[in-house]
Amino acid sequence: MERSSVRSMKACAIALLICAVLLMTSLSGCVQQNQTTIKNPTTYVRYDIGEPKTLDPAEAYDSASCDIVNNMYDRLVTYHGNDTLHIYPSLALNWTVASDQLTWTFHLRHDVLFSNGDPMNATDVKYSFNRVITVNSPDSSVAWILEQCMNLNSTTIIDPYTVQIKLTNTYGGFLALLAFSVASIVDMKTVEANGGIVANTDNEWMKENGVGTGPYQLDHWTHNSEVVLAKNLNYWGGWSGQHVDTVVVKSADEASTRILALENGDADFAYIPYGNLVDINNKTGLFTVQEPSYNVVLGLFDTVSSNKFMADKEVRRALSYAFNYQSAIDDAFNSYLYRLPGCIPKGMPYYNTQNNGTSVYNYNLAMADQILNQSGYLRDFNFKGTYYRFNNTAIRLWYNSGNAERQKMALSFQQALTDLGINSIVSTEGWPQYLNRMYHTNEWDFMFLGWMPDYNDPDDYIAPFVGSAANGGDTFHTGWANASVDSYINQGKYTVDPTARAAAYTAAFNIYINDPSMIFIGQETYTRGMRTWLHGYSYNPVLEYYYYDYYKA
Amino acid sequence: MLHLFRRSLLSMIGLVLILFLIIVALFAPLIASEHPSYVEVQTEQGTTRVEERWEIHFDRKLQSPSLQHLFGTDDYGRDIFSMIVYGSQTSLRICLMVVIISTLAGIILGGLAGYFGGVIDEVLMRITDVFLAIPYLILALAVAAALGRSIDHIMEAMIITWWPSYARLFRGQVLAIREQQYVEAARSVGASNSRILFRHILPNSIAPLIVEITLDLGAVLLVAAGLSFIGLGASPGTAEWGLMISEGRTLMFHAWWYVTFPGLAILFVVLGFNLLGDGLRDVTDPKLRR
Amino acid sequence: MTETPLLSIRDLKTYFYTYEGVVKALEATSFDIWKGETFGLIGETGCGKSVTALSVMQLIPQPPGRIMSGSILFNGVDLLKEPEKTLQQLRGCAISMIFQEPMTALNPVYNIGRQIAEVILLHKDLTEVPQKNTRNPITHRRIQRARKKRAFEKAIEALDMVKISDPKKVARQYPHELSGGMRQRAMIAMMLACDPDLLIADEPTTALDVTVQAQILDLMKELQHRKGTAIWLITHNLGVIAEMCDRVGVMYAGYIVEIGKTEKIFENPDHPYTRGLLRSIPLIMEERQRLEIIPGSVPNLITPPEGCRFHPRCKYQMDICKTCAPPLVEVEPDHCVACHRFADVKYSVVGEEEKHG
Amino acid sequence: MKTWEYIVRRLILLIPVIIGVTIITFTVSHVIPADPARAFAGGPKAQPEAIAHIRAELHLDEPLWKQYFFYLNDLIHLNLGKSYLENRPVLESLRDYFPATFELTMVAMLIAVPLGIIGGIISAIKQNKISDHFSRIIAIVGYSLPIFWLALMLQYLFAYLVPILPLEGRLSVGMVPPTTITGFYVIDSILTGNVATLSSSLLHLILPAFTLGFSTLAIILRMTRSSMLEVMSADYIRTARAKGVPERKVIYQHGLRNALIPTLTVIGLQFGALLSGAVLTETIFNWPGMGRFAANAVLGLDFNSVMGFTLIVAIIYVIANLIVDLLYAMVDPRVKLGGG
Repeated sequence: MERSSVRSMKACAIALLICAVLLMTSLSGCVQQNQTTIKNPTTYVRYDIGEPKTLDPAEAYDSASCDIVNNMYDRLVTYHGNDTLHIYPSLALNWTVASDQLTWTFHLRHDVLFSNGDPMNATDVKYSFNRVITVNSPDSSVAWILEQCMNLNSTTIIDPYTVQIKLTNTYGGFLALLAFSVASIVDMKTVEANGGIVANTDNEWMKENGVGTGPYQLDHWTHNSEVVLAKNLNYWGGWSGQHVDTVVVKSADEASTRILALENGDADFAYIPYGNLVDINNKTGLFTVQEPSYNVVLGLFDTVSSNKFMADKEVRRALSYAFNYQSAIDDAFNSYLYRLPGCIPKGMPYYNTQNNGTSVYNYNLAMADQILNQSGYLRDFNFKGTYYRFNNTAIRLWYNSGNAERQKMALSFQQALTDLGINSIVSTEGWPQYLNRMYHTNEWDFMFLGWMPDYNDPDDYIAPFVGSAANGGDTFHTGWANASVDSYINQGKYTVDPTARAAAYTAAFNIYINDPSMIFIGQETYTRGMRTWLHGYSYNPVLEYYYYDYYKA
Repeated sequence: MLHLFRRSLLSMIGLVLILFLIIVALFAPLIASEHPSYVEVQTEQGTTRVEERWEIHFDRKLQSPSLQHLFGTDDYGRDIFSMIVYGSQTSLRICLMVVIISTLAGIILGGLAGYFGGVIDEVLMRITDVFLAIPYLILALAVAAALGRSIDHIMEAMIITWWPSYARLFRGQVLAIREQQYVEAARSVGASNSRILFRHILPNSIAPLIVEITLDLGAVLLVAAGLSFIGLGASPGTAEWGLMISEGRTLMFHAWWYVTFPGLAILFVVLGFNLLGDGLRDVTDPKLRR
Repeated sequence: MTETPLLSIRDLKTYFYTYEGVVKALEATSFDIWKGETFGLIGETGCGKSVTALSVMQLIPQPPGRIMSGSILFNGVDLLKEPEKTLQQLRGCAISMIFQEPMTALNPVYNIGRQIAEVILLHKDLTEVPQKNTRNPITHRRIQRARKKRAFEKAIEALDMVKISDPKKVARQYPHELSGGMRQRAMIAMMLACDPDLLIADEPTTALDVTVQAQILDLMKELQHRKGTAIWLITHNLGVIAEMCDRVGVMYAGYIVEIGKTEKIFENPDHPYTRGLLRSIPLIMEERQRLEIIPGSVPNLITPPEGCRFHPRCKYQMDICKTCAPPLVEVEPDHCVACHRFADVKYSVVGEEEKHG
Repeated sequence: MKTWEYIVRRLILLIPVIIGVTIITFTVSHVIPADPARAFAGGPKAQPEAIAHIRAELHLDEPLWKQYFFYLNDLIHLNLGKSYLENRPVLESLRDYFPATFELTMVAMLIAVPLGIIGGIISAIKQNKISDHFSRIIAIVGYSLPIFWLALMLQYLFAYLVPILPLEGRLSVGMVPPTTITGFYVIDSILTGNVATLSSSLLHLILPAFTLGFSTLAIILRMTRSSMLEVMSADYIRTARAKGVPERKVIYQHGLRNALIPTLTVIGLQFGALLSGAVLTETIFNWPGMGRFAANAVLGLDFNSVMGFTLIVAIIYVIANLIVDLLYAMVDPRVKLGGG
């Protein structure tokens, strides 16, 4: 056999190996040096999960879409920094409201250009609002936000820089509504050139393109990968001062990828799951953003479950005592959770109407045991020497798959139920199946769910949570209904008098907390990982990201 | 043949690994330091099944390996060593069930197609074409998503994706052997179809199949782990290696042991099956011997 | 005969190192082949004929095979001491070999013409075409193409030479499209394309029909006549030997046991094995009642019998046969035998017949 | 049979495969008791009108067989429907993701096939030597490693500990993709002469392609080794040596071409495996490809996307097998197209 061919092959392999090693060491050397300096100094990079569904303000409803829309477009009014309580001028320099609380007049800025150079004036404003209402996005139905108090006749052009809006009904949150992404001002000429307005149909062009007056314009969107925004040179706010020139929002499904990106400096900002915040805590160059949020975590009871005992409020009370709240806070959420006493989260008005903010239920198996025994649910079924209640019927605990926190709470709840002599099954399924179970079946007894605010008012919590289906509530199909609670909710909603509102919410609380349709577990802390070289960031739950404020140093 | 096998170091390592797996699975209650409880529960279909449950001790979660917890604890405070030991039972069960059932299906269908040919063959081959044209992971994913999350369903999903390749393999074998002289001879003396199939064709075509089966036993574990990774694995709370890896992977930066030990367990078992399969192939295929 | 033999094998020893043990395939094999002659090597299957041929070609699979010692002088050059490069130049050019299985000995993925042309390209000058390597890759490629074309034409000529009726067509056909006889013809064409000095034919006709066998043998004879090639024919078919060979060697279990002129061996075999071999063949001309068989079978070469390797099967065995291997002795000019009792064998015809009678 | 005739006949076979594939995926994805419309419309916060709109578009209130025929009807008009997870036509999603996945799998193949074949040859001709053991161990480890585990480890090693390769994605942060001509970043970069995107896209391909190709490499290596061993002991190899052919030519011209025949089959089959592997690889390396899209679609019950994906893959599968069969006929003259 000829040896030379083999020998040369071997030589090739060795040469390749040496090359690889040399390349590695040389490259690692230069990268190590770069590590001390800021990566991509004029670019803001965020690694997040999920990606926008659309870039059209008339369709955007999910937070990823609204994020991009908020930065590409301006609205008449806006929020500043982390201030959620005050609304500031944006495209509107100032505004007046008539004494009837219905007629609002906005005076627009004169110097505003769209990113394509078109000037912005009152025509665009009227066009934008009427577009949202006419398109009435079939995919997201986000138009309901404007339709709460506006219709096609509401907006009137007084002069090119003055707009009058006449509301269909009084609405306290009107300005807040105008700060929402759906009220963004689009360029009439651009939209008309690209499909215009078709009633009840989303504009396909606007989904992936757009011309706005915002500080950034769309550079490119690679689906399932990244959205890149570049600075809008026509921006009326100007580019003096420190700003990032480019914004990159990446969608990365895998948590480890996001962590590594943050640690090696590719990412300036990243969504990190609670369980992984320990990885970035106390690391130089990294910072954990921690802010209170209005996101609440709930455990729902199906009061009309095929397991009949779930209809008994004593059973649900006992289960409320059997849930280990402290363990949920410490172990499932790594302490990034704040105990929630009732429907209304801390930070919102009327929080204190809920037993002064103190929880009624705490983890107390003895109490749960006592309630069940008193109600006649004794340990009656012998299975291998263990006595179970409910004739061994299992309570079905569900959570949606992939949610680590809920899985921990479910398995820990199951263990507590076993101690209490209640058999249970923990199951998980995908989100569409989970929703089907919740909304179309009674084959569940306990489910986890979260809720985020649409607007900053207790009514956005109490009505969907404990209002009856007949009263437009019961969003989670727990089947729970109480006429008195409904009337208190309506009182609270339509009264402007704070004391009366407080009284109504107190009364409602006292009823629903003793006949619980859900366990109020807690209120999540908003957490994100951030490089310390990123400046200008502040958390605003209503306007989560405003890149114009950011710079790296 | 046996001495050839014995001489091959790699094959012996494979054999030892698999024997070790079997021993661990058989004597799990003696080896593990902690044990799950088994609870009988009713399923939605009204049948009962026994569920494996591990006690949660949040007070000792994510402890690094120590004498008390050889492989550390997971984020539920469960002893990873014990879970791996008990997980060997699950893994072995998954491997064997999937491979045996899909082999049986493959033998029956592939045998029929290969032996009788004609329309049966054509139809069956088109069906296998259809199944093979869908990437197995996506098909298994879809089936598993439809059935719901549990080990049994994962096994069913994998059987559905696995049988067509066996049917093809076995059909090819039967086609080749059908033309052999001893089969002709049996046919000429009037042996019945079933006799020819079971007495002549089956024993002669099974040898290459066994090699394939051994190699696939490992592949099954990898696919199961892949399904767990995407989020459709064993039901939560059970000790299944794939599930443990997929749950531990996000915590690898501060709890390396959580993902490492189940990962090594899978690696060694799959390695074992593959080494064994390779060894068997070398022994049964005289052409590769010198 | 004063000139040197074309091929001279001396004490060739080839072992195979297998898992079961060391197979002592050849143990001190020696013989000569002269220019232009036809030498036959006979023996039972597994007695080392092919191993001898392959050792000469140095095509023993290594491992497990290994040529332990001895010398193979070809035109006075010891092949065992030559580097692989020289051997490659000799193979197919000076020494060619035809194999037993025409079905598998041709590469299934190349057409016949290409396979023949390959030998020609390797060993012939092809002076008609400029051969000089140029630096210019385009010119180089053009020359290569021209050489290939020329070699292919030569291959067609070679096919024509072996009396293939439509050589142009056959040259473009693949081995599986040809019959066994055609393949063997193609093989011969391939191996004779470079006019070798020695053609080793290892059972060239065994796998063929009887009628085809005769044609192939005739063809070989004719070509030998025309080109003066020495042929080393390996077979267990005594009829073929009788018809073709000038001299014949008999091999048993790695040893040459008898060697000499064909007529002498056939008429008067001196080794009990040769004798048994000759008697086990049905000959139409002779009217013999029953065929003889040699009892037993070829010994296991991992643990061969001590002494004469044939002794367990030999009717004439004595004590010396069990301990001492007999040397190859020239019993008459051009006739050597390796047997302690060749003299007894020679004159025992009657007694033997009696035993069987 | 003429080659083109054979190709047409094989392509006609696509139709039953496509129908079969659609039936299977349709049934499997539709029998699940689920409420995808509500999930697409935003979960618990979904507006009733939005849910109703989606249910009507998907014909979810019709019986299953009718839904299937609605789908088939759309399919005949080359309308793959709308992807609700992506909020755009499935065809557009596939147009975006297919080149990404194809580029990845092709590069994985380009890594796996030559390395696998060379490794197999070295292993075979150096049987039982160190290099043989080395490549066999690589092969065995290659198909014993969970692919996502390998991906995570490579990421950790080469993008974090020794940061020489990019962590994820197809291009460097914020880099504008080359003008879309083919959708393959590498090819588009070359066509547009964009050196920056070319080098960036090549660098970004290394880790995911290696991860994806590793098990394929192992399988090809093993296959080549065993068939090479078999071939090198064949009679025609002895003939070639007897002809005086130099050993290198014996191995590469006579041995390899014959040994490649079984390897070709494996390479054809590996295409399917690669697409499965792409699901995991793409998720970890954040590669905007079809695998990740398909996995998300299956989990999110985005029927149209699942169907569109399986259709494309079925077509690829059939075409890949066709190409393999054609190559087969090219490499092995004994194979007749359309026979057997």
